[in-house]
Amino acid sequence: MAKMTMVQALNLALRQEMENDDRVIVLGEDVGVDGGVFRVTDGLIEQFGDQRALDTPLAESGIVGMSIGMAVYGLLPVCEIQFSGFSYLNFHQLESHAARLRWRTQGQITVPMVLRTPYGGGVRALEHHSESREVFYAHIPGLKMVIPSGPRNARALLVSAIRDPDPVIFFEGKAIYRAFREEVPEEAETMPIGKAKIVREGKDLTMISYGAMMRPTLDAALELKEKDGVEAEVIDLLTISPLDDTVFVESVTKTGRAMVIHEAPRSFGPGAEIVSRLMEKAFYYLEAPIARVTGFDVTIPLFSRENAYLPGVHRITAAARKTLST
Amino acid sequence: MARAFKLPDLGEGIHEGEVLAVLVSVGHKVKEGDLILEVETDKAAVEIPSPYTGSVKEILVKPGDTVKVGDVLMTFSNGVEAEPVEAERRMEKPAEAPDEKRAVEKPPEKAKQPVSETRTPTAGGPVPASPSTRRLARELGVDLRLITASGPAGLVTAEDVRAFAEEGKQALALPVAPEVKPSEVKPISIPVPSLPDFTRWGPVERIPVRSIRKATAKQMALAWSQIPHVHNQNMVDMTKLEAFRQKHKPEIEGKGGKLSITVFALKAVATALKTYPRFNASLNTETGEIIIKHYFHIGVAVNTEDGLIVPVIRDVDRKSITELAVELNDLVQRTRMRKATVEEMQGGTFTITNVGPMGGGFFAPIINYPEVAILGMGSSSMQPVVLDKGEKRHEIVPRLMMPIVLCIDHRVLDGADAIRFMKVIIDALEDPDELLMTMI
Amino acid sequence: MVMGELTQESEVLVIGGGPGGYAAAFRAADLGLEVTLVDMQERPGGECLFRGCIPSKTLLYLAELIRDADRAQSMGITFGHPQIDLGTIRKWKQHVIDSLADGLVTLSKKRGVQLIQGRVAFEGSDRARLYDADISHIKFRHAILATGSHPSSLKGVVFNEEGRVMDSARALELADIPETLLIYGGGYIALEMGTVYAALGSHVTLAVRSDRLLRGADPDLAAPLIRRIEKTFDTIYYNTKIATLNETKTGVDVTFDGEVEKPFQTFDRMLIAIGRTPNSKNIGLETTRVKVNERGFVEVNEQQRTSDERIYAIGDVAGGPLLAHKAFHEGKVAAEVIAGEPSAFDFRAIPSVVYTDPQVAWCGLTEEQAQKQNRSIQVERYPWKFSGRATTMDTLEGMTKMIIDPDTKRILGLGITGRNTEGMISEGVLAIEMGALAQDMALTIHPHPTLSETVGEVADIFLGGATHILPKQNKK
Amino acid sequence: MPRKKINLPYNVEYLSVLDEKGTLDEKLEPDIPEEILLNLHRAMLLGRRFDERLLSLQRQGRIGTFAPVTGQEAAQLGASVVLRPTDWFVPSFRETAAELWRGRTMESVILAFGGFSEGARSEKKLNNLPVSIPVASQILHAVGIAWAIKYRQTDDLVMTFLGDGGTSEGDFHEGMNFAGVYQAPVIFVCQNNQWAISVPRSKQTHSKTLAQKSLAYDIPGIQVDGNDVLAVYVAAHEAAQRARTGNGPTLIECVTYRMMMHTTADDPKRYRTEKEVETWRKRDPLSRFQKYLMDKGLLSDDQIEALAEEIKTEIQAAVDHAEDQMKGGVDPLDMFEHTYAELSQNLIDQKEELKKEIVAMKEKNDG
Repeated sequence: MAKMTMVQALNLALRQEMENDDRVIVLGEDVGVDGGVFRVTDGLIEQFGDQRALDTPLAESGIVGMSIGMAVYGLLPVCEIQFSGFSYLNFHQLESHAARLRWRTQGQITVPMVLRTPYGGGVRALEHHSESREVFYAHIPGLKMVIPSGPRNARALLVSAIRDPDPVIFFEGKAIYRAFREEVPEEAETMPIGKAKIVREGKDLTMISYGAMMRPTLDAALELKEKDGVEAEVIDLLTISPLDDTVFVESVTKTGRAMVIHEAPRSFGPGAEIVSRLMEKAFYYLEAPIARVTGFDVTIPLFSRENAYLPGVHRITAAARKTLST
Repeated sequence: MARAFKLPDLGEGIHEGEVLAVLVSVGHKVKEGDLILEVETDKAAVEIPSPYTGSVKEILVKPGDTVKVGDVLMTFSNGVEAEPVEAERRMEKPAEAPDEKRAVEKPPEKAKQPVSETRTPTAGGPVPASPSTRRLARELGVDLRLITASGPAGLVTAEDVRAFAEEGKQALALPVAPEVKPSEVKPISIPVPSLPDFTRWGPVERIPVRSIRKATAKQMALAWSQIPHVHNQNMVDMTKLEAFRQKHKPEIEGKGGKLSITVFALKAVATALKTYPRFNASLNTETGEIIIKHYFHIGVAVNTEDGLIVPVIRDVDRKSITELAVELNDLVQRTRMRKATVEEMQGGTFTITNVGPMGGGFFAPIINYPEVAILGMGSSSMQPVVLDKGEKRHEIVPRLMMPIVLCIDHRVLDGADAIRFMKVIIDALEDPDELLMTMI
Repeated sequence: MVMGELTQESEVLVIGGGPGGYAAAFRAADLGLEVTLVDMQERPGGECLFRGCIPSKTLLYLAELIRDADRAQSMGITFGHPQIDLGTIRKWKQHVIDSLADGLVTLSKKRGVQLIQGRVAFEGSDRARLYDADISHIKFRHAILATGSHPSSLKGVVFNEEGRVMDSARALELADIPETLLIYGGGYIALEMGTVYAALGSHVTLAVRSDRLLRGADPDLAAPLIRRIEKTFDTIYYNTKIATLNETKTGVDVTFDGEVEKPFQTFDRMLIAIGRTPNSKNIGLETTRVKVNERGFVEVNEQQRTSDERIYAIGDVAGGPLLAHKAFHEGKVAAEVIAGEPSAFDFRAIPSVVYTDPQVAWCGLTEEQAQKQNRSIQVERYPWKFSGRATTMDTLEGMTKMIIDPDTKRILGLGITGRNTEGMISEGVLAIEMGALAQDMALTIHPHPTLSETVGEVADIFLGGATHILPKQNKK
Repeated sequence: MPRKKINLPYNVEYLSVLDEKGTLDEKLEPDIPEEILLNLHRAMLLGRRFDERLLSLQRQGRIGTFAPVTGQEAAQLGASVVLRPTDWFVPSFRETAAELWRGRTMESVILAFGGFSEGARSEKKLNNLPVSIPVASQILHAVGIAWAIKYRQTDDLVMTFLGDGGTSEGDFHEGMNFAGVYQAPVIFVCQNNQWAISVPRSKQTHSKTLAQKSLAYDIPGIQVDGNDVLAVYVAAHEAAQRARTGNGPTLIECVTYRMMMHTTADDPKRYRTEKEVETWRKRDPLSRFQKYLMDKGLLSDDQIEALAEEIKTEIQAAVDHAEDQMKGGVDPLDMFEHTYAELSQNLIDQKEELKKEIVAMKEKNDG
């Protein structure tokens, strides 16, 4: 097994799926000759030609609308929206059609497409390049919303997304694109969409997070273990919608304490849904209020202030200690 | 060169000790083996012999000091050889002893001068040895310059290096294997609130918690937090056994023993342990295994002025009442005088604590981690007992009754086991003949 | 990257992909560490592979062929006058470089070493900035500095692509075969390049500041080489400096300051080979705790640690003999220390080889060094005129020299001049590392007839009984 | 630094074959097989009658809101006729007549407008997309399908429809642009019916024609009399040839008129004059086509009479059939179907929740 960054792992997933199935088409702005602005589609045009790694005009709605058409015809388009901050220009295509054609036609016409897009802060970017707006998509019936947290699960989930019969929105954390490397097996590997995962076992507290926030969350768990002897159980959601509540509900019935960490704004964020599920399904096991460590309900500041906005180890451990002492 | 003598690792779980007495003074000539220090550790007072022959250069401790394993206690001079670098490496913290400073500047640590100079042999040159031998020396932390070479024209061989490293180890009585720490599984730790200032309500005195007290505190807190305890009380009719005991007391005393109830209890427990081996076990939470021990070493809680100490009697099952009576008596005496050795404190598989002599009644002892059960005995007293005479005839008679408590680790054992186990003990104690049977 | 600054984390960051750098990277990877190797070139190899050892040895081999073809005449075989096709020579040289460089890329991939092309500058003891790369920062647990060195120049002289004043790298590109070439410097690079150009037909003039060539090697070892050079080169000026230097379209005007009858001369091209300067500037070392000495070399200890606990330095930038094989070993040491192994750069003999004709090779203690340290030694020499093999090859100018400790009889140094000494010297290196006695060498059977016999026989001389030379007492 | 005109070799054609009275310009008469001509006529008549019937059903409250097509039969059918079954048909929401031509059943139309999602089910094998209500958003799907067709190297094509209002949407322009860049085999049929609800064509864009919008993307554009089925046919036929031979997309502007309201929920009197409607009624595509066919001796009044009867019963059958289904009622739990290929646990739970609710209600009503 070779160690890879998330960028390389995603590239491997695309490459292998394209090799296995000529219905897989990668399209978007700069995905061809340039190999994608983050190099995720690097080398695909050389290997598969400009019809499989398709450079499109600069029009998000066009890219997604066209992908819908391709999928309707029977291809498996994987389109890239250069930054999730620009995906609002294609929002109606997702909401009005990608998410609905299966329903509208009573299952006759389906849209097996993937929309890949980088999200999240922490890379000192300009405005519109640091948002974390997964709830927009998670809120739409008919779409699936997936956010990997590292090279290995990113590769496996992207393969699953490409093979999924429904449209999948696939968020890639810019901050972890190249931050660290993991062993990624050469042979194709998949991961079920809609299944959360316990990445660290513990008995004292349940920490629920996903995507780029998994790193500070795990670091915090480590610090809690070292400094306070607290055994936190850490859960990686991996899929935001459909949300798998079985894992964190079961965990909380064991620990009695829970916290949610995400960089999206707090109000109406994923945390709100997670907390509600816990209220519905684990209320009587709770020993303390559920903490939410999230972005604030403001536009994410430009990068001189973004570190204060993004949940960090300190904010997470502080909230954890508060929860533990109630 | 001076040689530092550090507090050696005295075995299982001992990290520090309190210096009771310094038996030598500076300039004092000592031979290897001469006693030089008396140190009280968590488990016992130990007399420490000198590892060297030479004269005492400095004494860095005084009675009352708390010293940690690895701390330098005194240094000896005899100018022959210095201890291997290995020893320096093992320092918990660089102590202030002068030779430690030198150690920090040993070659491997020293910054290189412009290579052209350092790498050409200087007069006398480097110690001749093959690259692999030099690597081995680094692995074992041996300074080649200290080795007497066996090879041609002073060539140091791999064998020379190994031999030297061995001596070094022995000289320092350093453990080859790392010590086994009790697994530190913490419970949900809610930060311990700091204490209020008690002087606000009146005068107070502060006594440092040390050695035995500290050890007991740690051991008990660990046991109590880790082991879900279940207590089973019962009464034993000691009337027959007490008669038996009084009858044989003198002859045992003749043999230098003391025929206490505990002696019989030892025997009874050994029998029960053989019948129900699960009581003679430990739980390994990491591997999720129950470790059953095929030896029966039973600890007996002894109350000393310094606190509670639990010396262990080995192979109780293979010893006669008389032997036990003698051994227990001797062990208790020595323990009270703090003369019992560390080894005699270790390896117990079950513990008996008898508060009877002090007039204790029912009580709930804490299991001696990592054991899984403990037997507590109270003081016997005459009590009215209803005897069943058959044909619905009952009779109230005075009998000598003793309260006993068996505490078990519910992770390993259940109440049912406890009751069966107690049954064996009760039967044995109530019927001396039965007990004697087990001795043959 | 069009937007934002991506940071990558790495257990071991190796800066510089030369022999030291890639040796360190590979060893670290083999020890299970996660390694990122950054170099300004697309492929590993560094100066040695692209602009040093490898290309120069490729050309020196051709020079050797030319000379052998010429020598053959006196032995009865006559080849025509060599036809030199610079284009093909350059292609061949490039082919050699490519095949080796591609090999290194494959080795990196297979080992999971991540190769990044870019320029690195430290921003502290745990992070570095990358320029001209896809990621902008690397956060590292350990860094191995292997940035190497570059050819030194004269005040005010800048080497540029088309210039007629060249450094060794430029000279190896063989832009043309200058009618006249001035080489300034007396080290092995100067001598090797001179040998190449002379063989290709240039008229080579050599100017050197000191009164001798090849300092570092004992004079008696250098002598045969110098005798040869005096034939193949036009002139050699000792104790001579360059006073003025003026590059024109047609040539280089030089005024010499020293033992020169014509102080003002013009040459088609000039090669400056007066040493190398460590690459320790403009890499942000000031943001770390790394100490650099007055000569620009990074200070390290036996474990290649700098004064910054996270940062190690190896190869040229860490000082010592600027040799690839020394860098190899330092690289491995650094990697092993990082992996927690008790390694140290602990060597008794680092071999030096000058690939001229004749070749000069030496290791361990030299006679001169012993004198400086006024250390008592015994020196034995074996002139090759007594060697059967040397005679068959008509290379009688050669000589094998052994430095021995008179008390312990231990071999302290070995020096050889002649043909194929590059292969022979290793026996001396092993002997010294093993702490072998002269007797060990003498009692070791050497194949006959070979040049390596001379190493055994020089030890015999020391013991008083070489087969092909009369014992001392019988002399005079 | 010159400043000069760039001469783009470009112009917008206008085509009309039959005049308002239905008199033919022989030079331009296309050669269409009789059979097709008659089928086309039947489809136009069916479209007209079905529209009328839907309106009456709506007015009686038997179905919900719908968008009438009357007046635009020539525009949408004249174009659709050139399609093969393997071609793709991507409608907007005012192509009912063309949808029927493409194989959609009248029942399904009635069901859809009757509020039954079953009505929107469009059989995959028909290669039709369902109506797309967000204006112009379907155009991009057509381009995507067309790209895929090209990728698969068949000579099929895609025909998509929009209105004059649609040309103001971004998706229209992105679609035209993508199609131009990829030379995708797609035909954009713009039914310029003069009104986007209450906004007249003149306020929709400053351009003289809608066809000229194609100039920006350098694809052929043509304006035709959208009430002249032959003109529409000719333009569509040429466009189809172009697409099938790898020569890319075409924009066809069919100048026509929305004779009825925007939807049955709308009252045109608020924004347009009866007079304007009258002038367009004179240009009715159906009667013009019928005159042409009669002149050619392919059709007689009696035949039209008979055909009308036939169609009437056909429609009645569909209405009865659809209404039976609707009376049958629905199972609300079906709403959970077809959101995803498989129900997530969350949806299973919610479905269960609704089921309990329904049962409870029943018991309440029964008890």
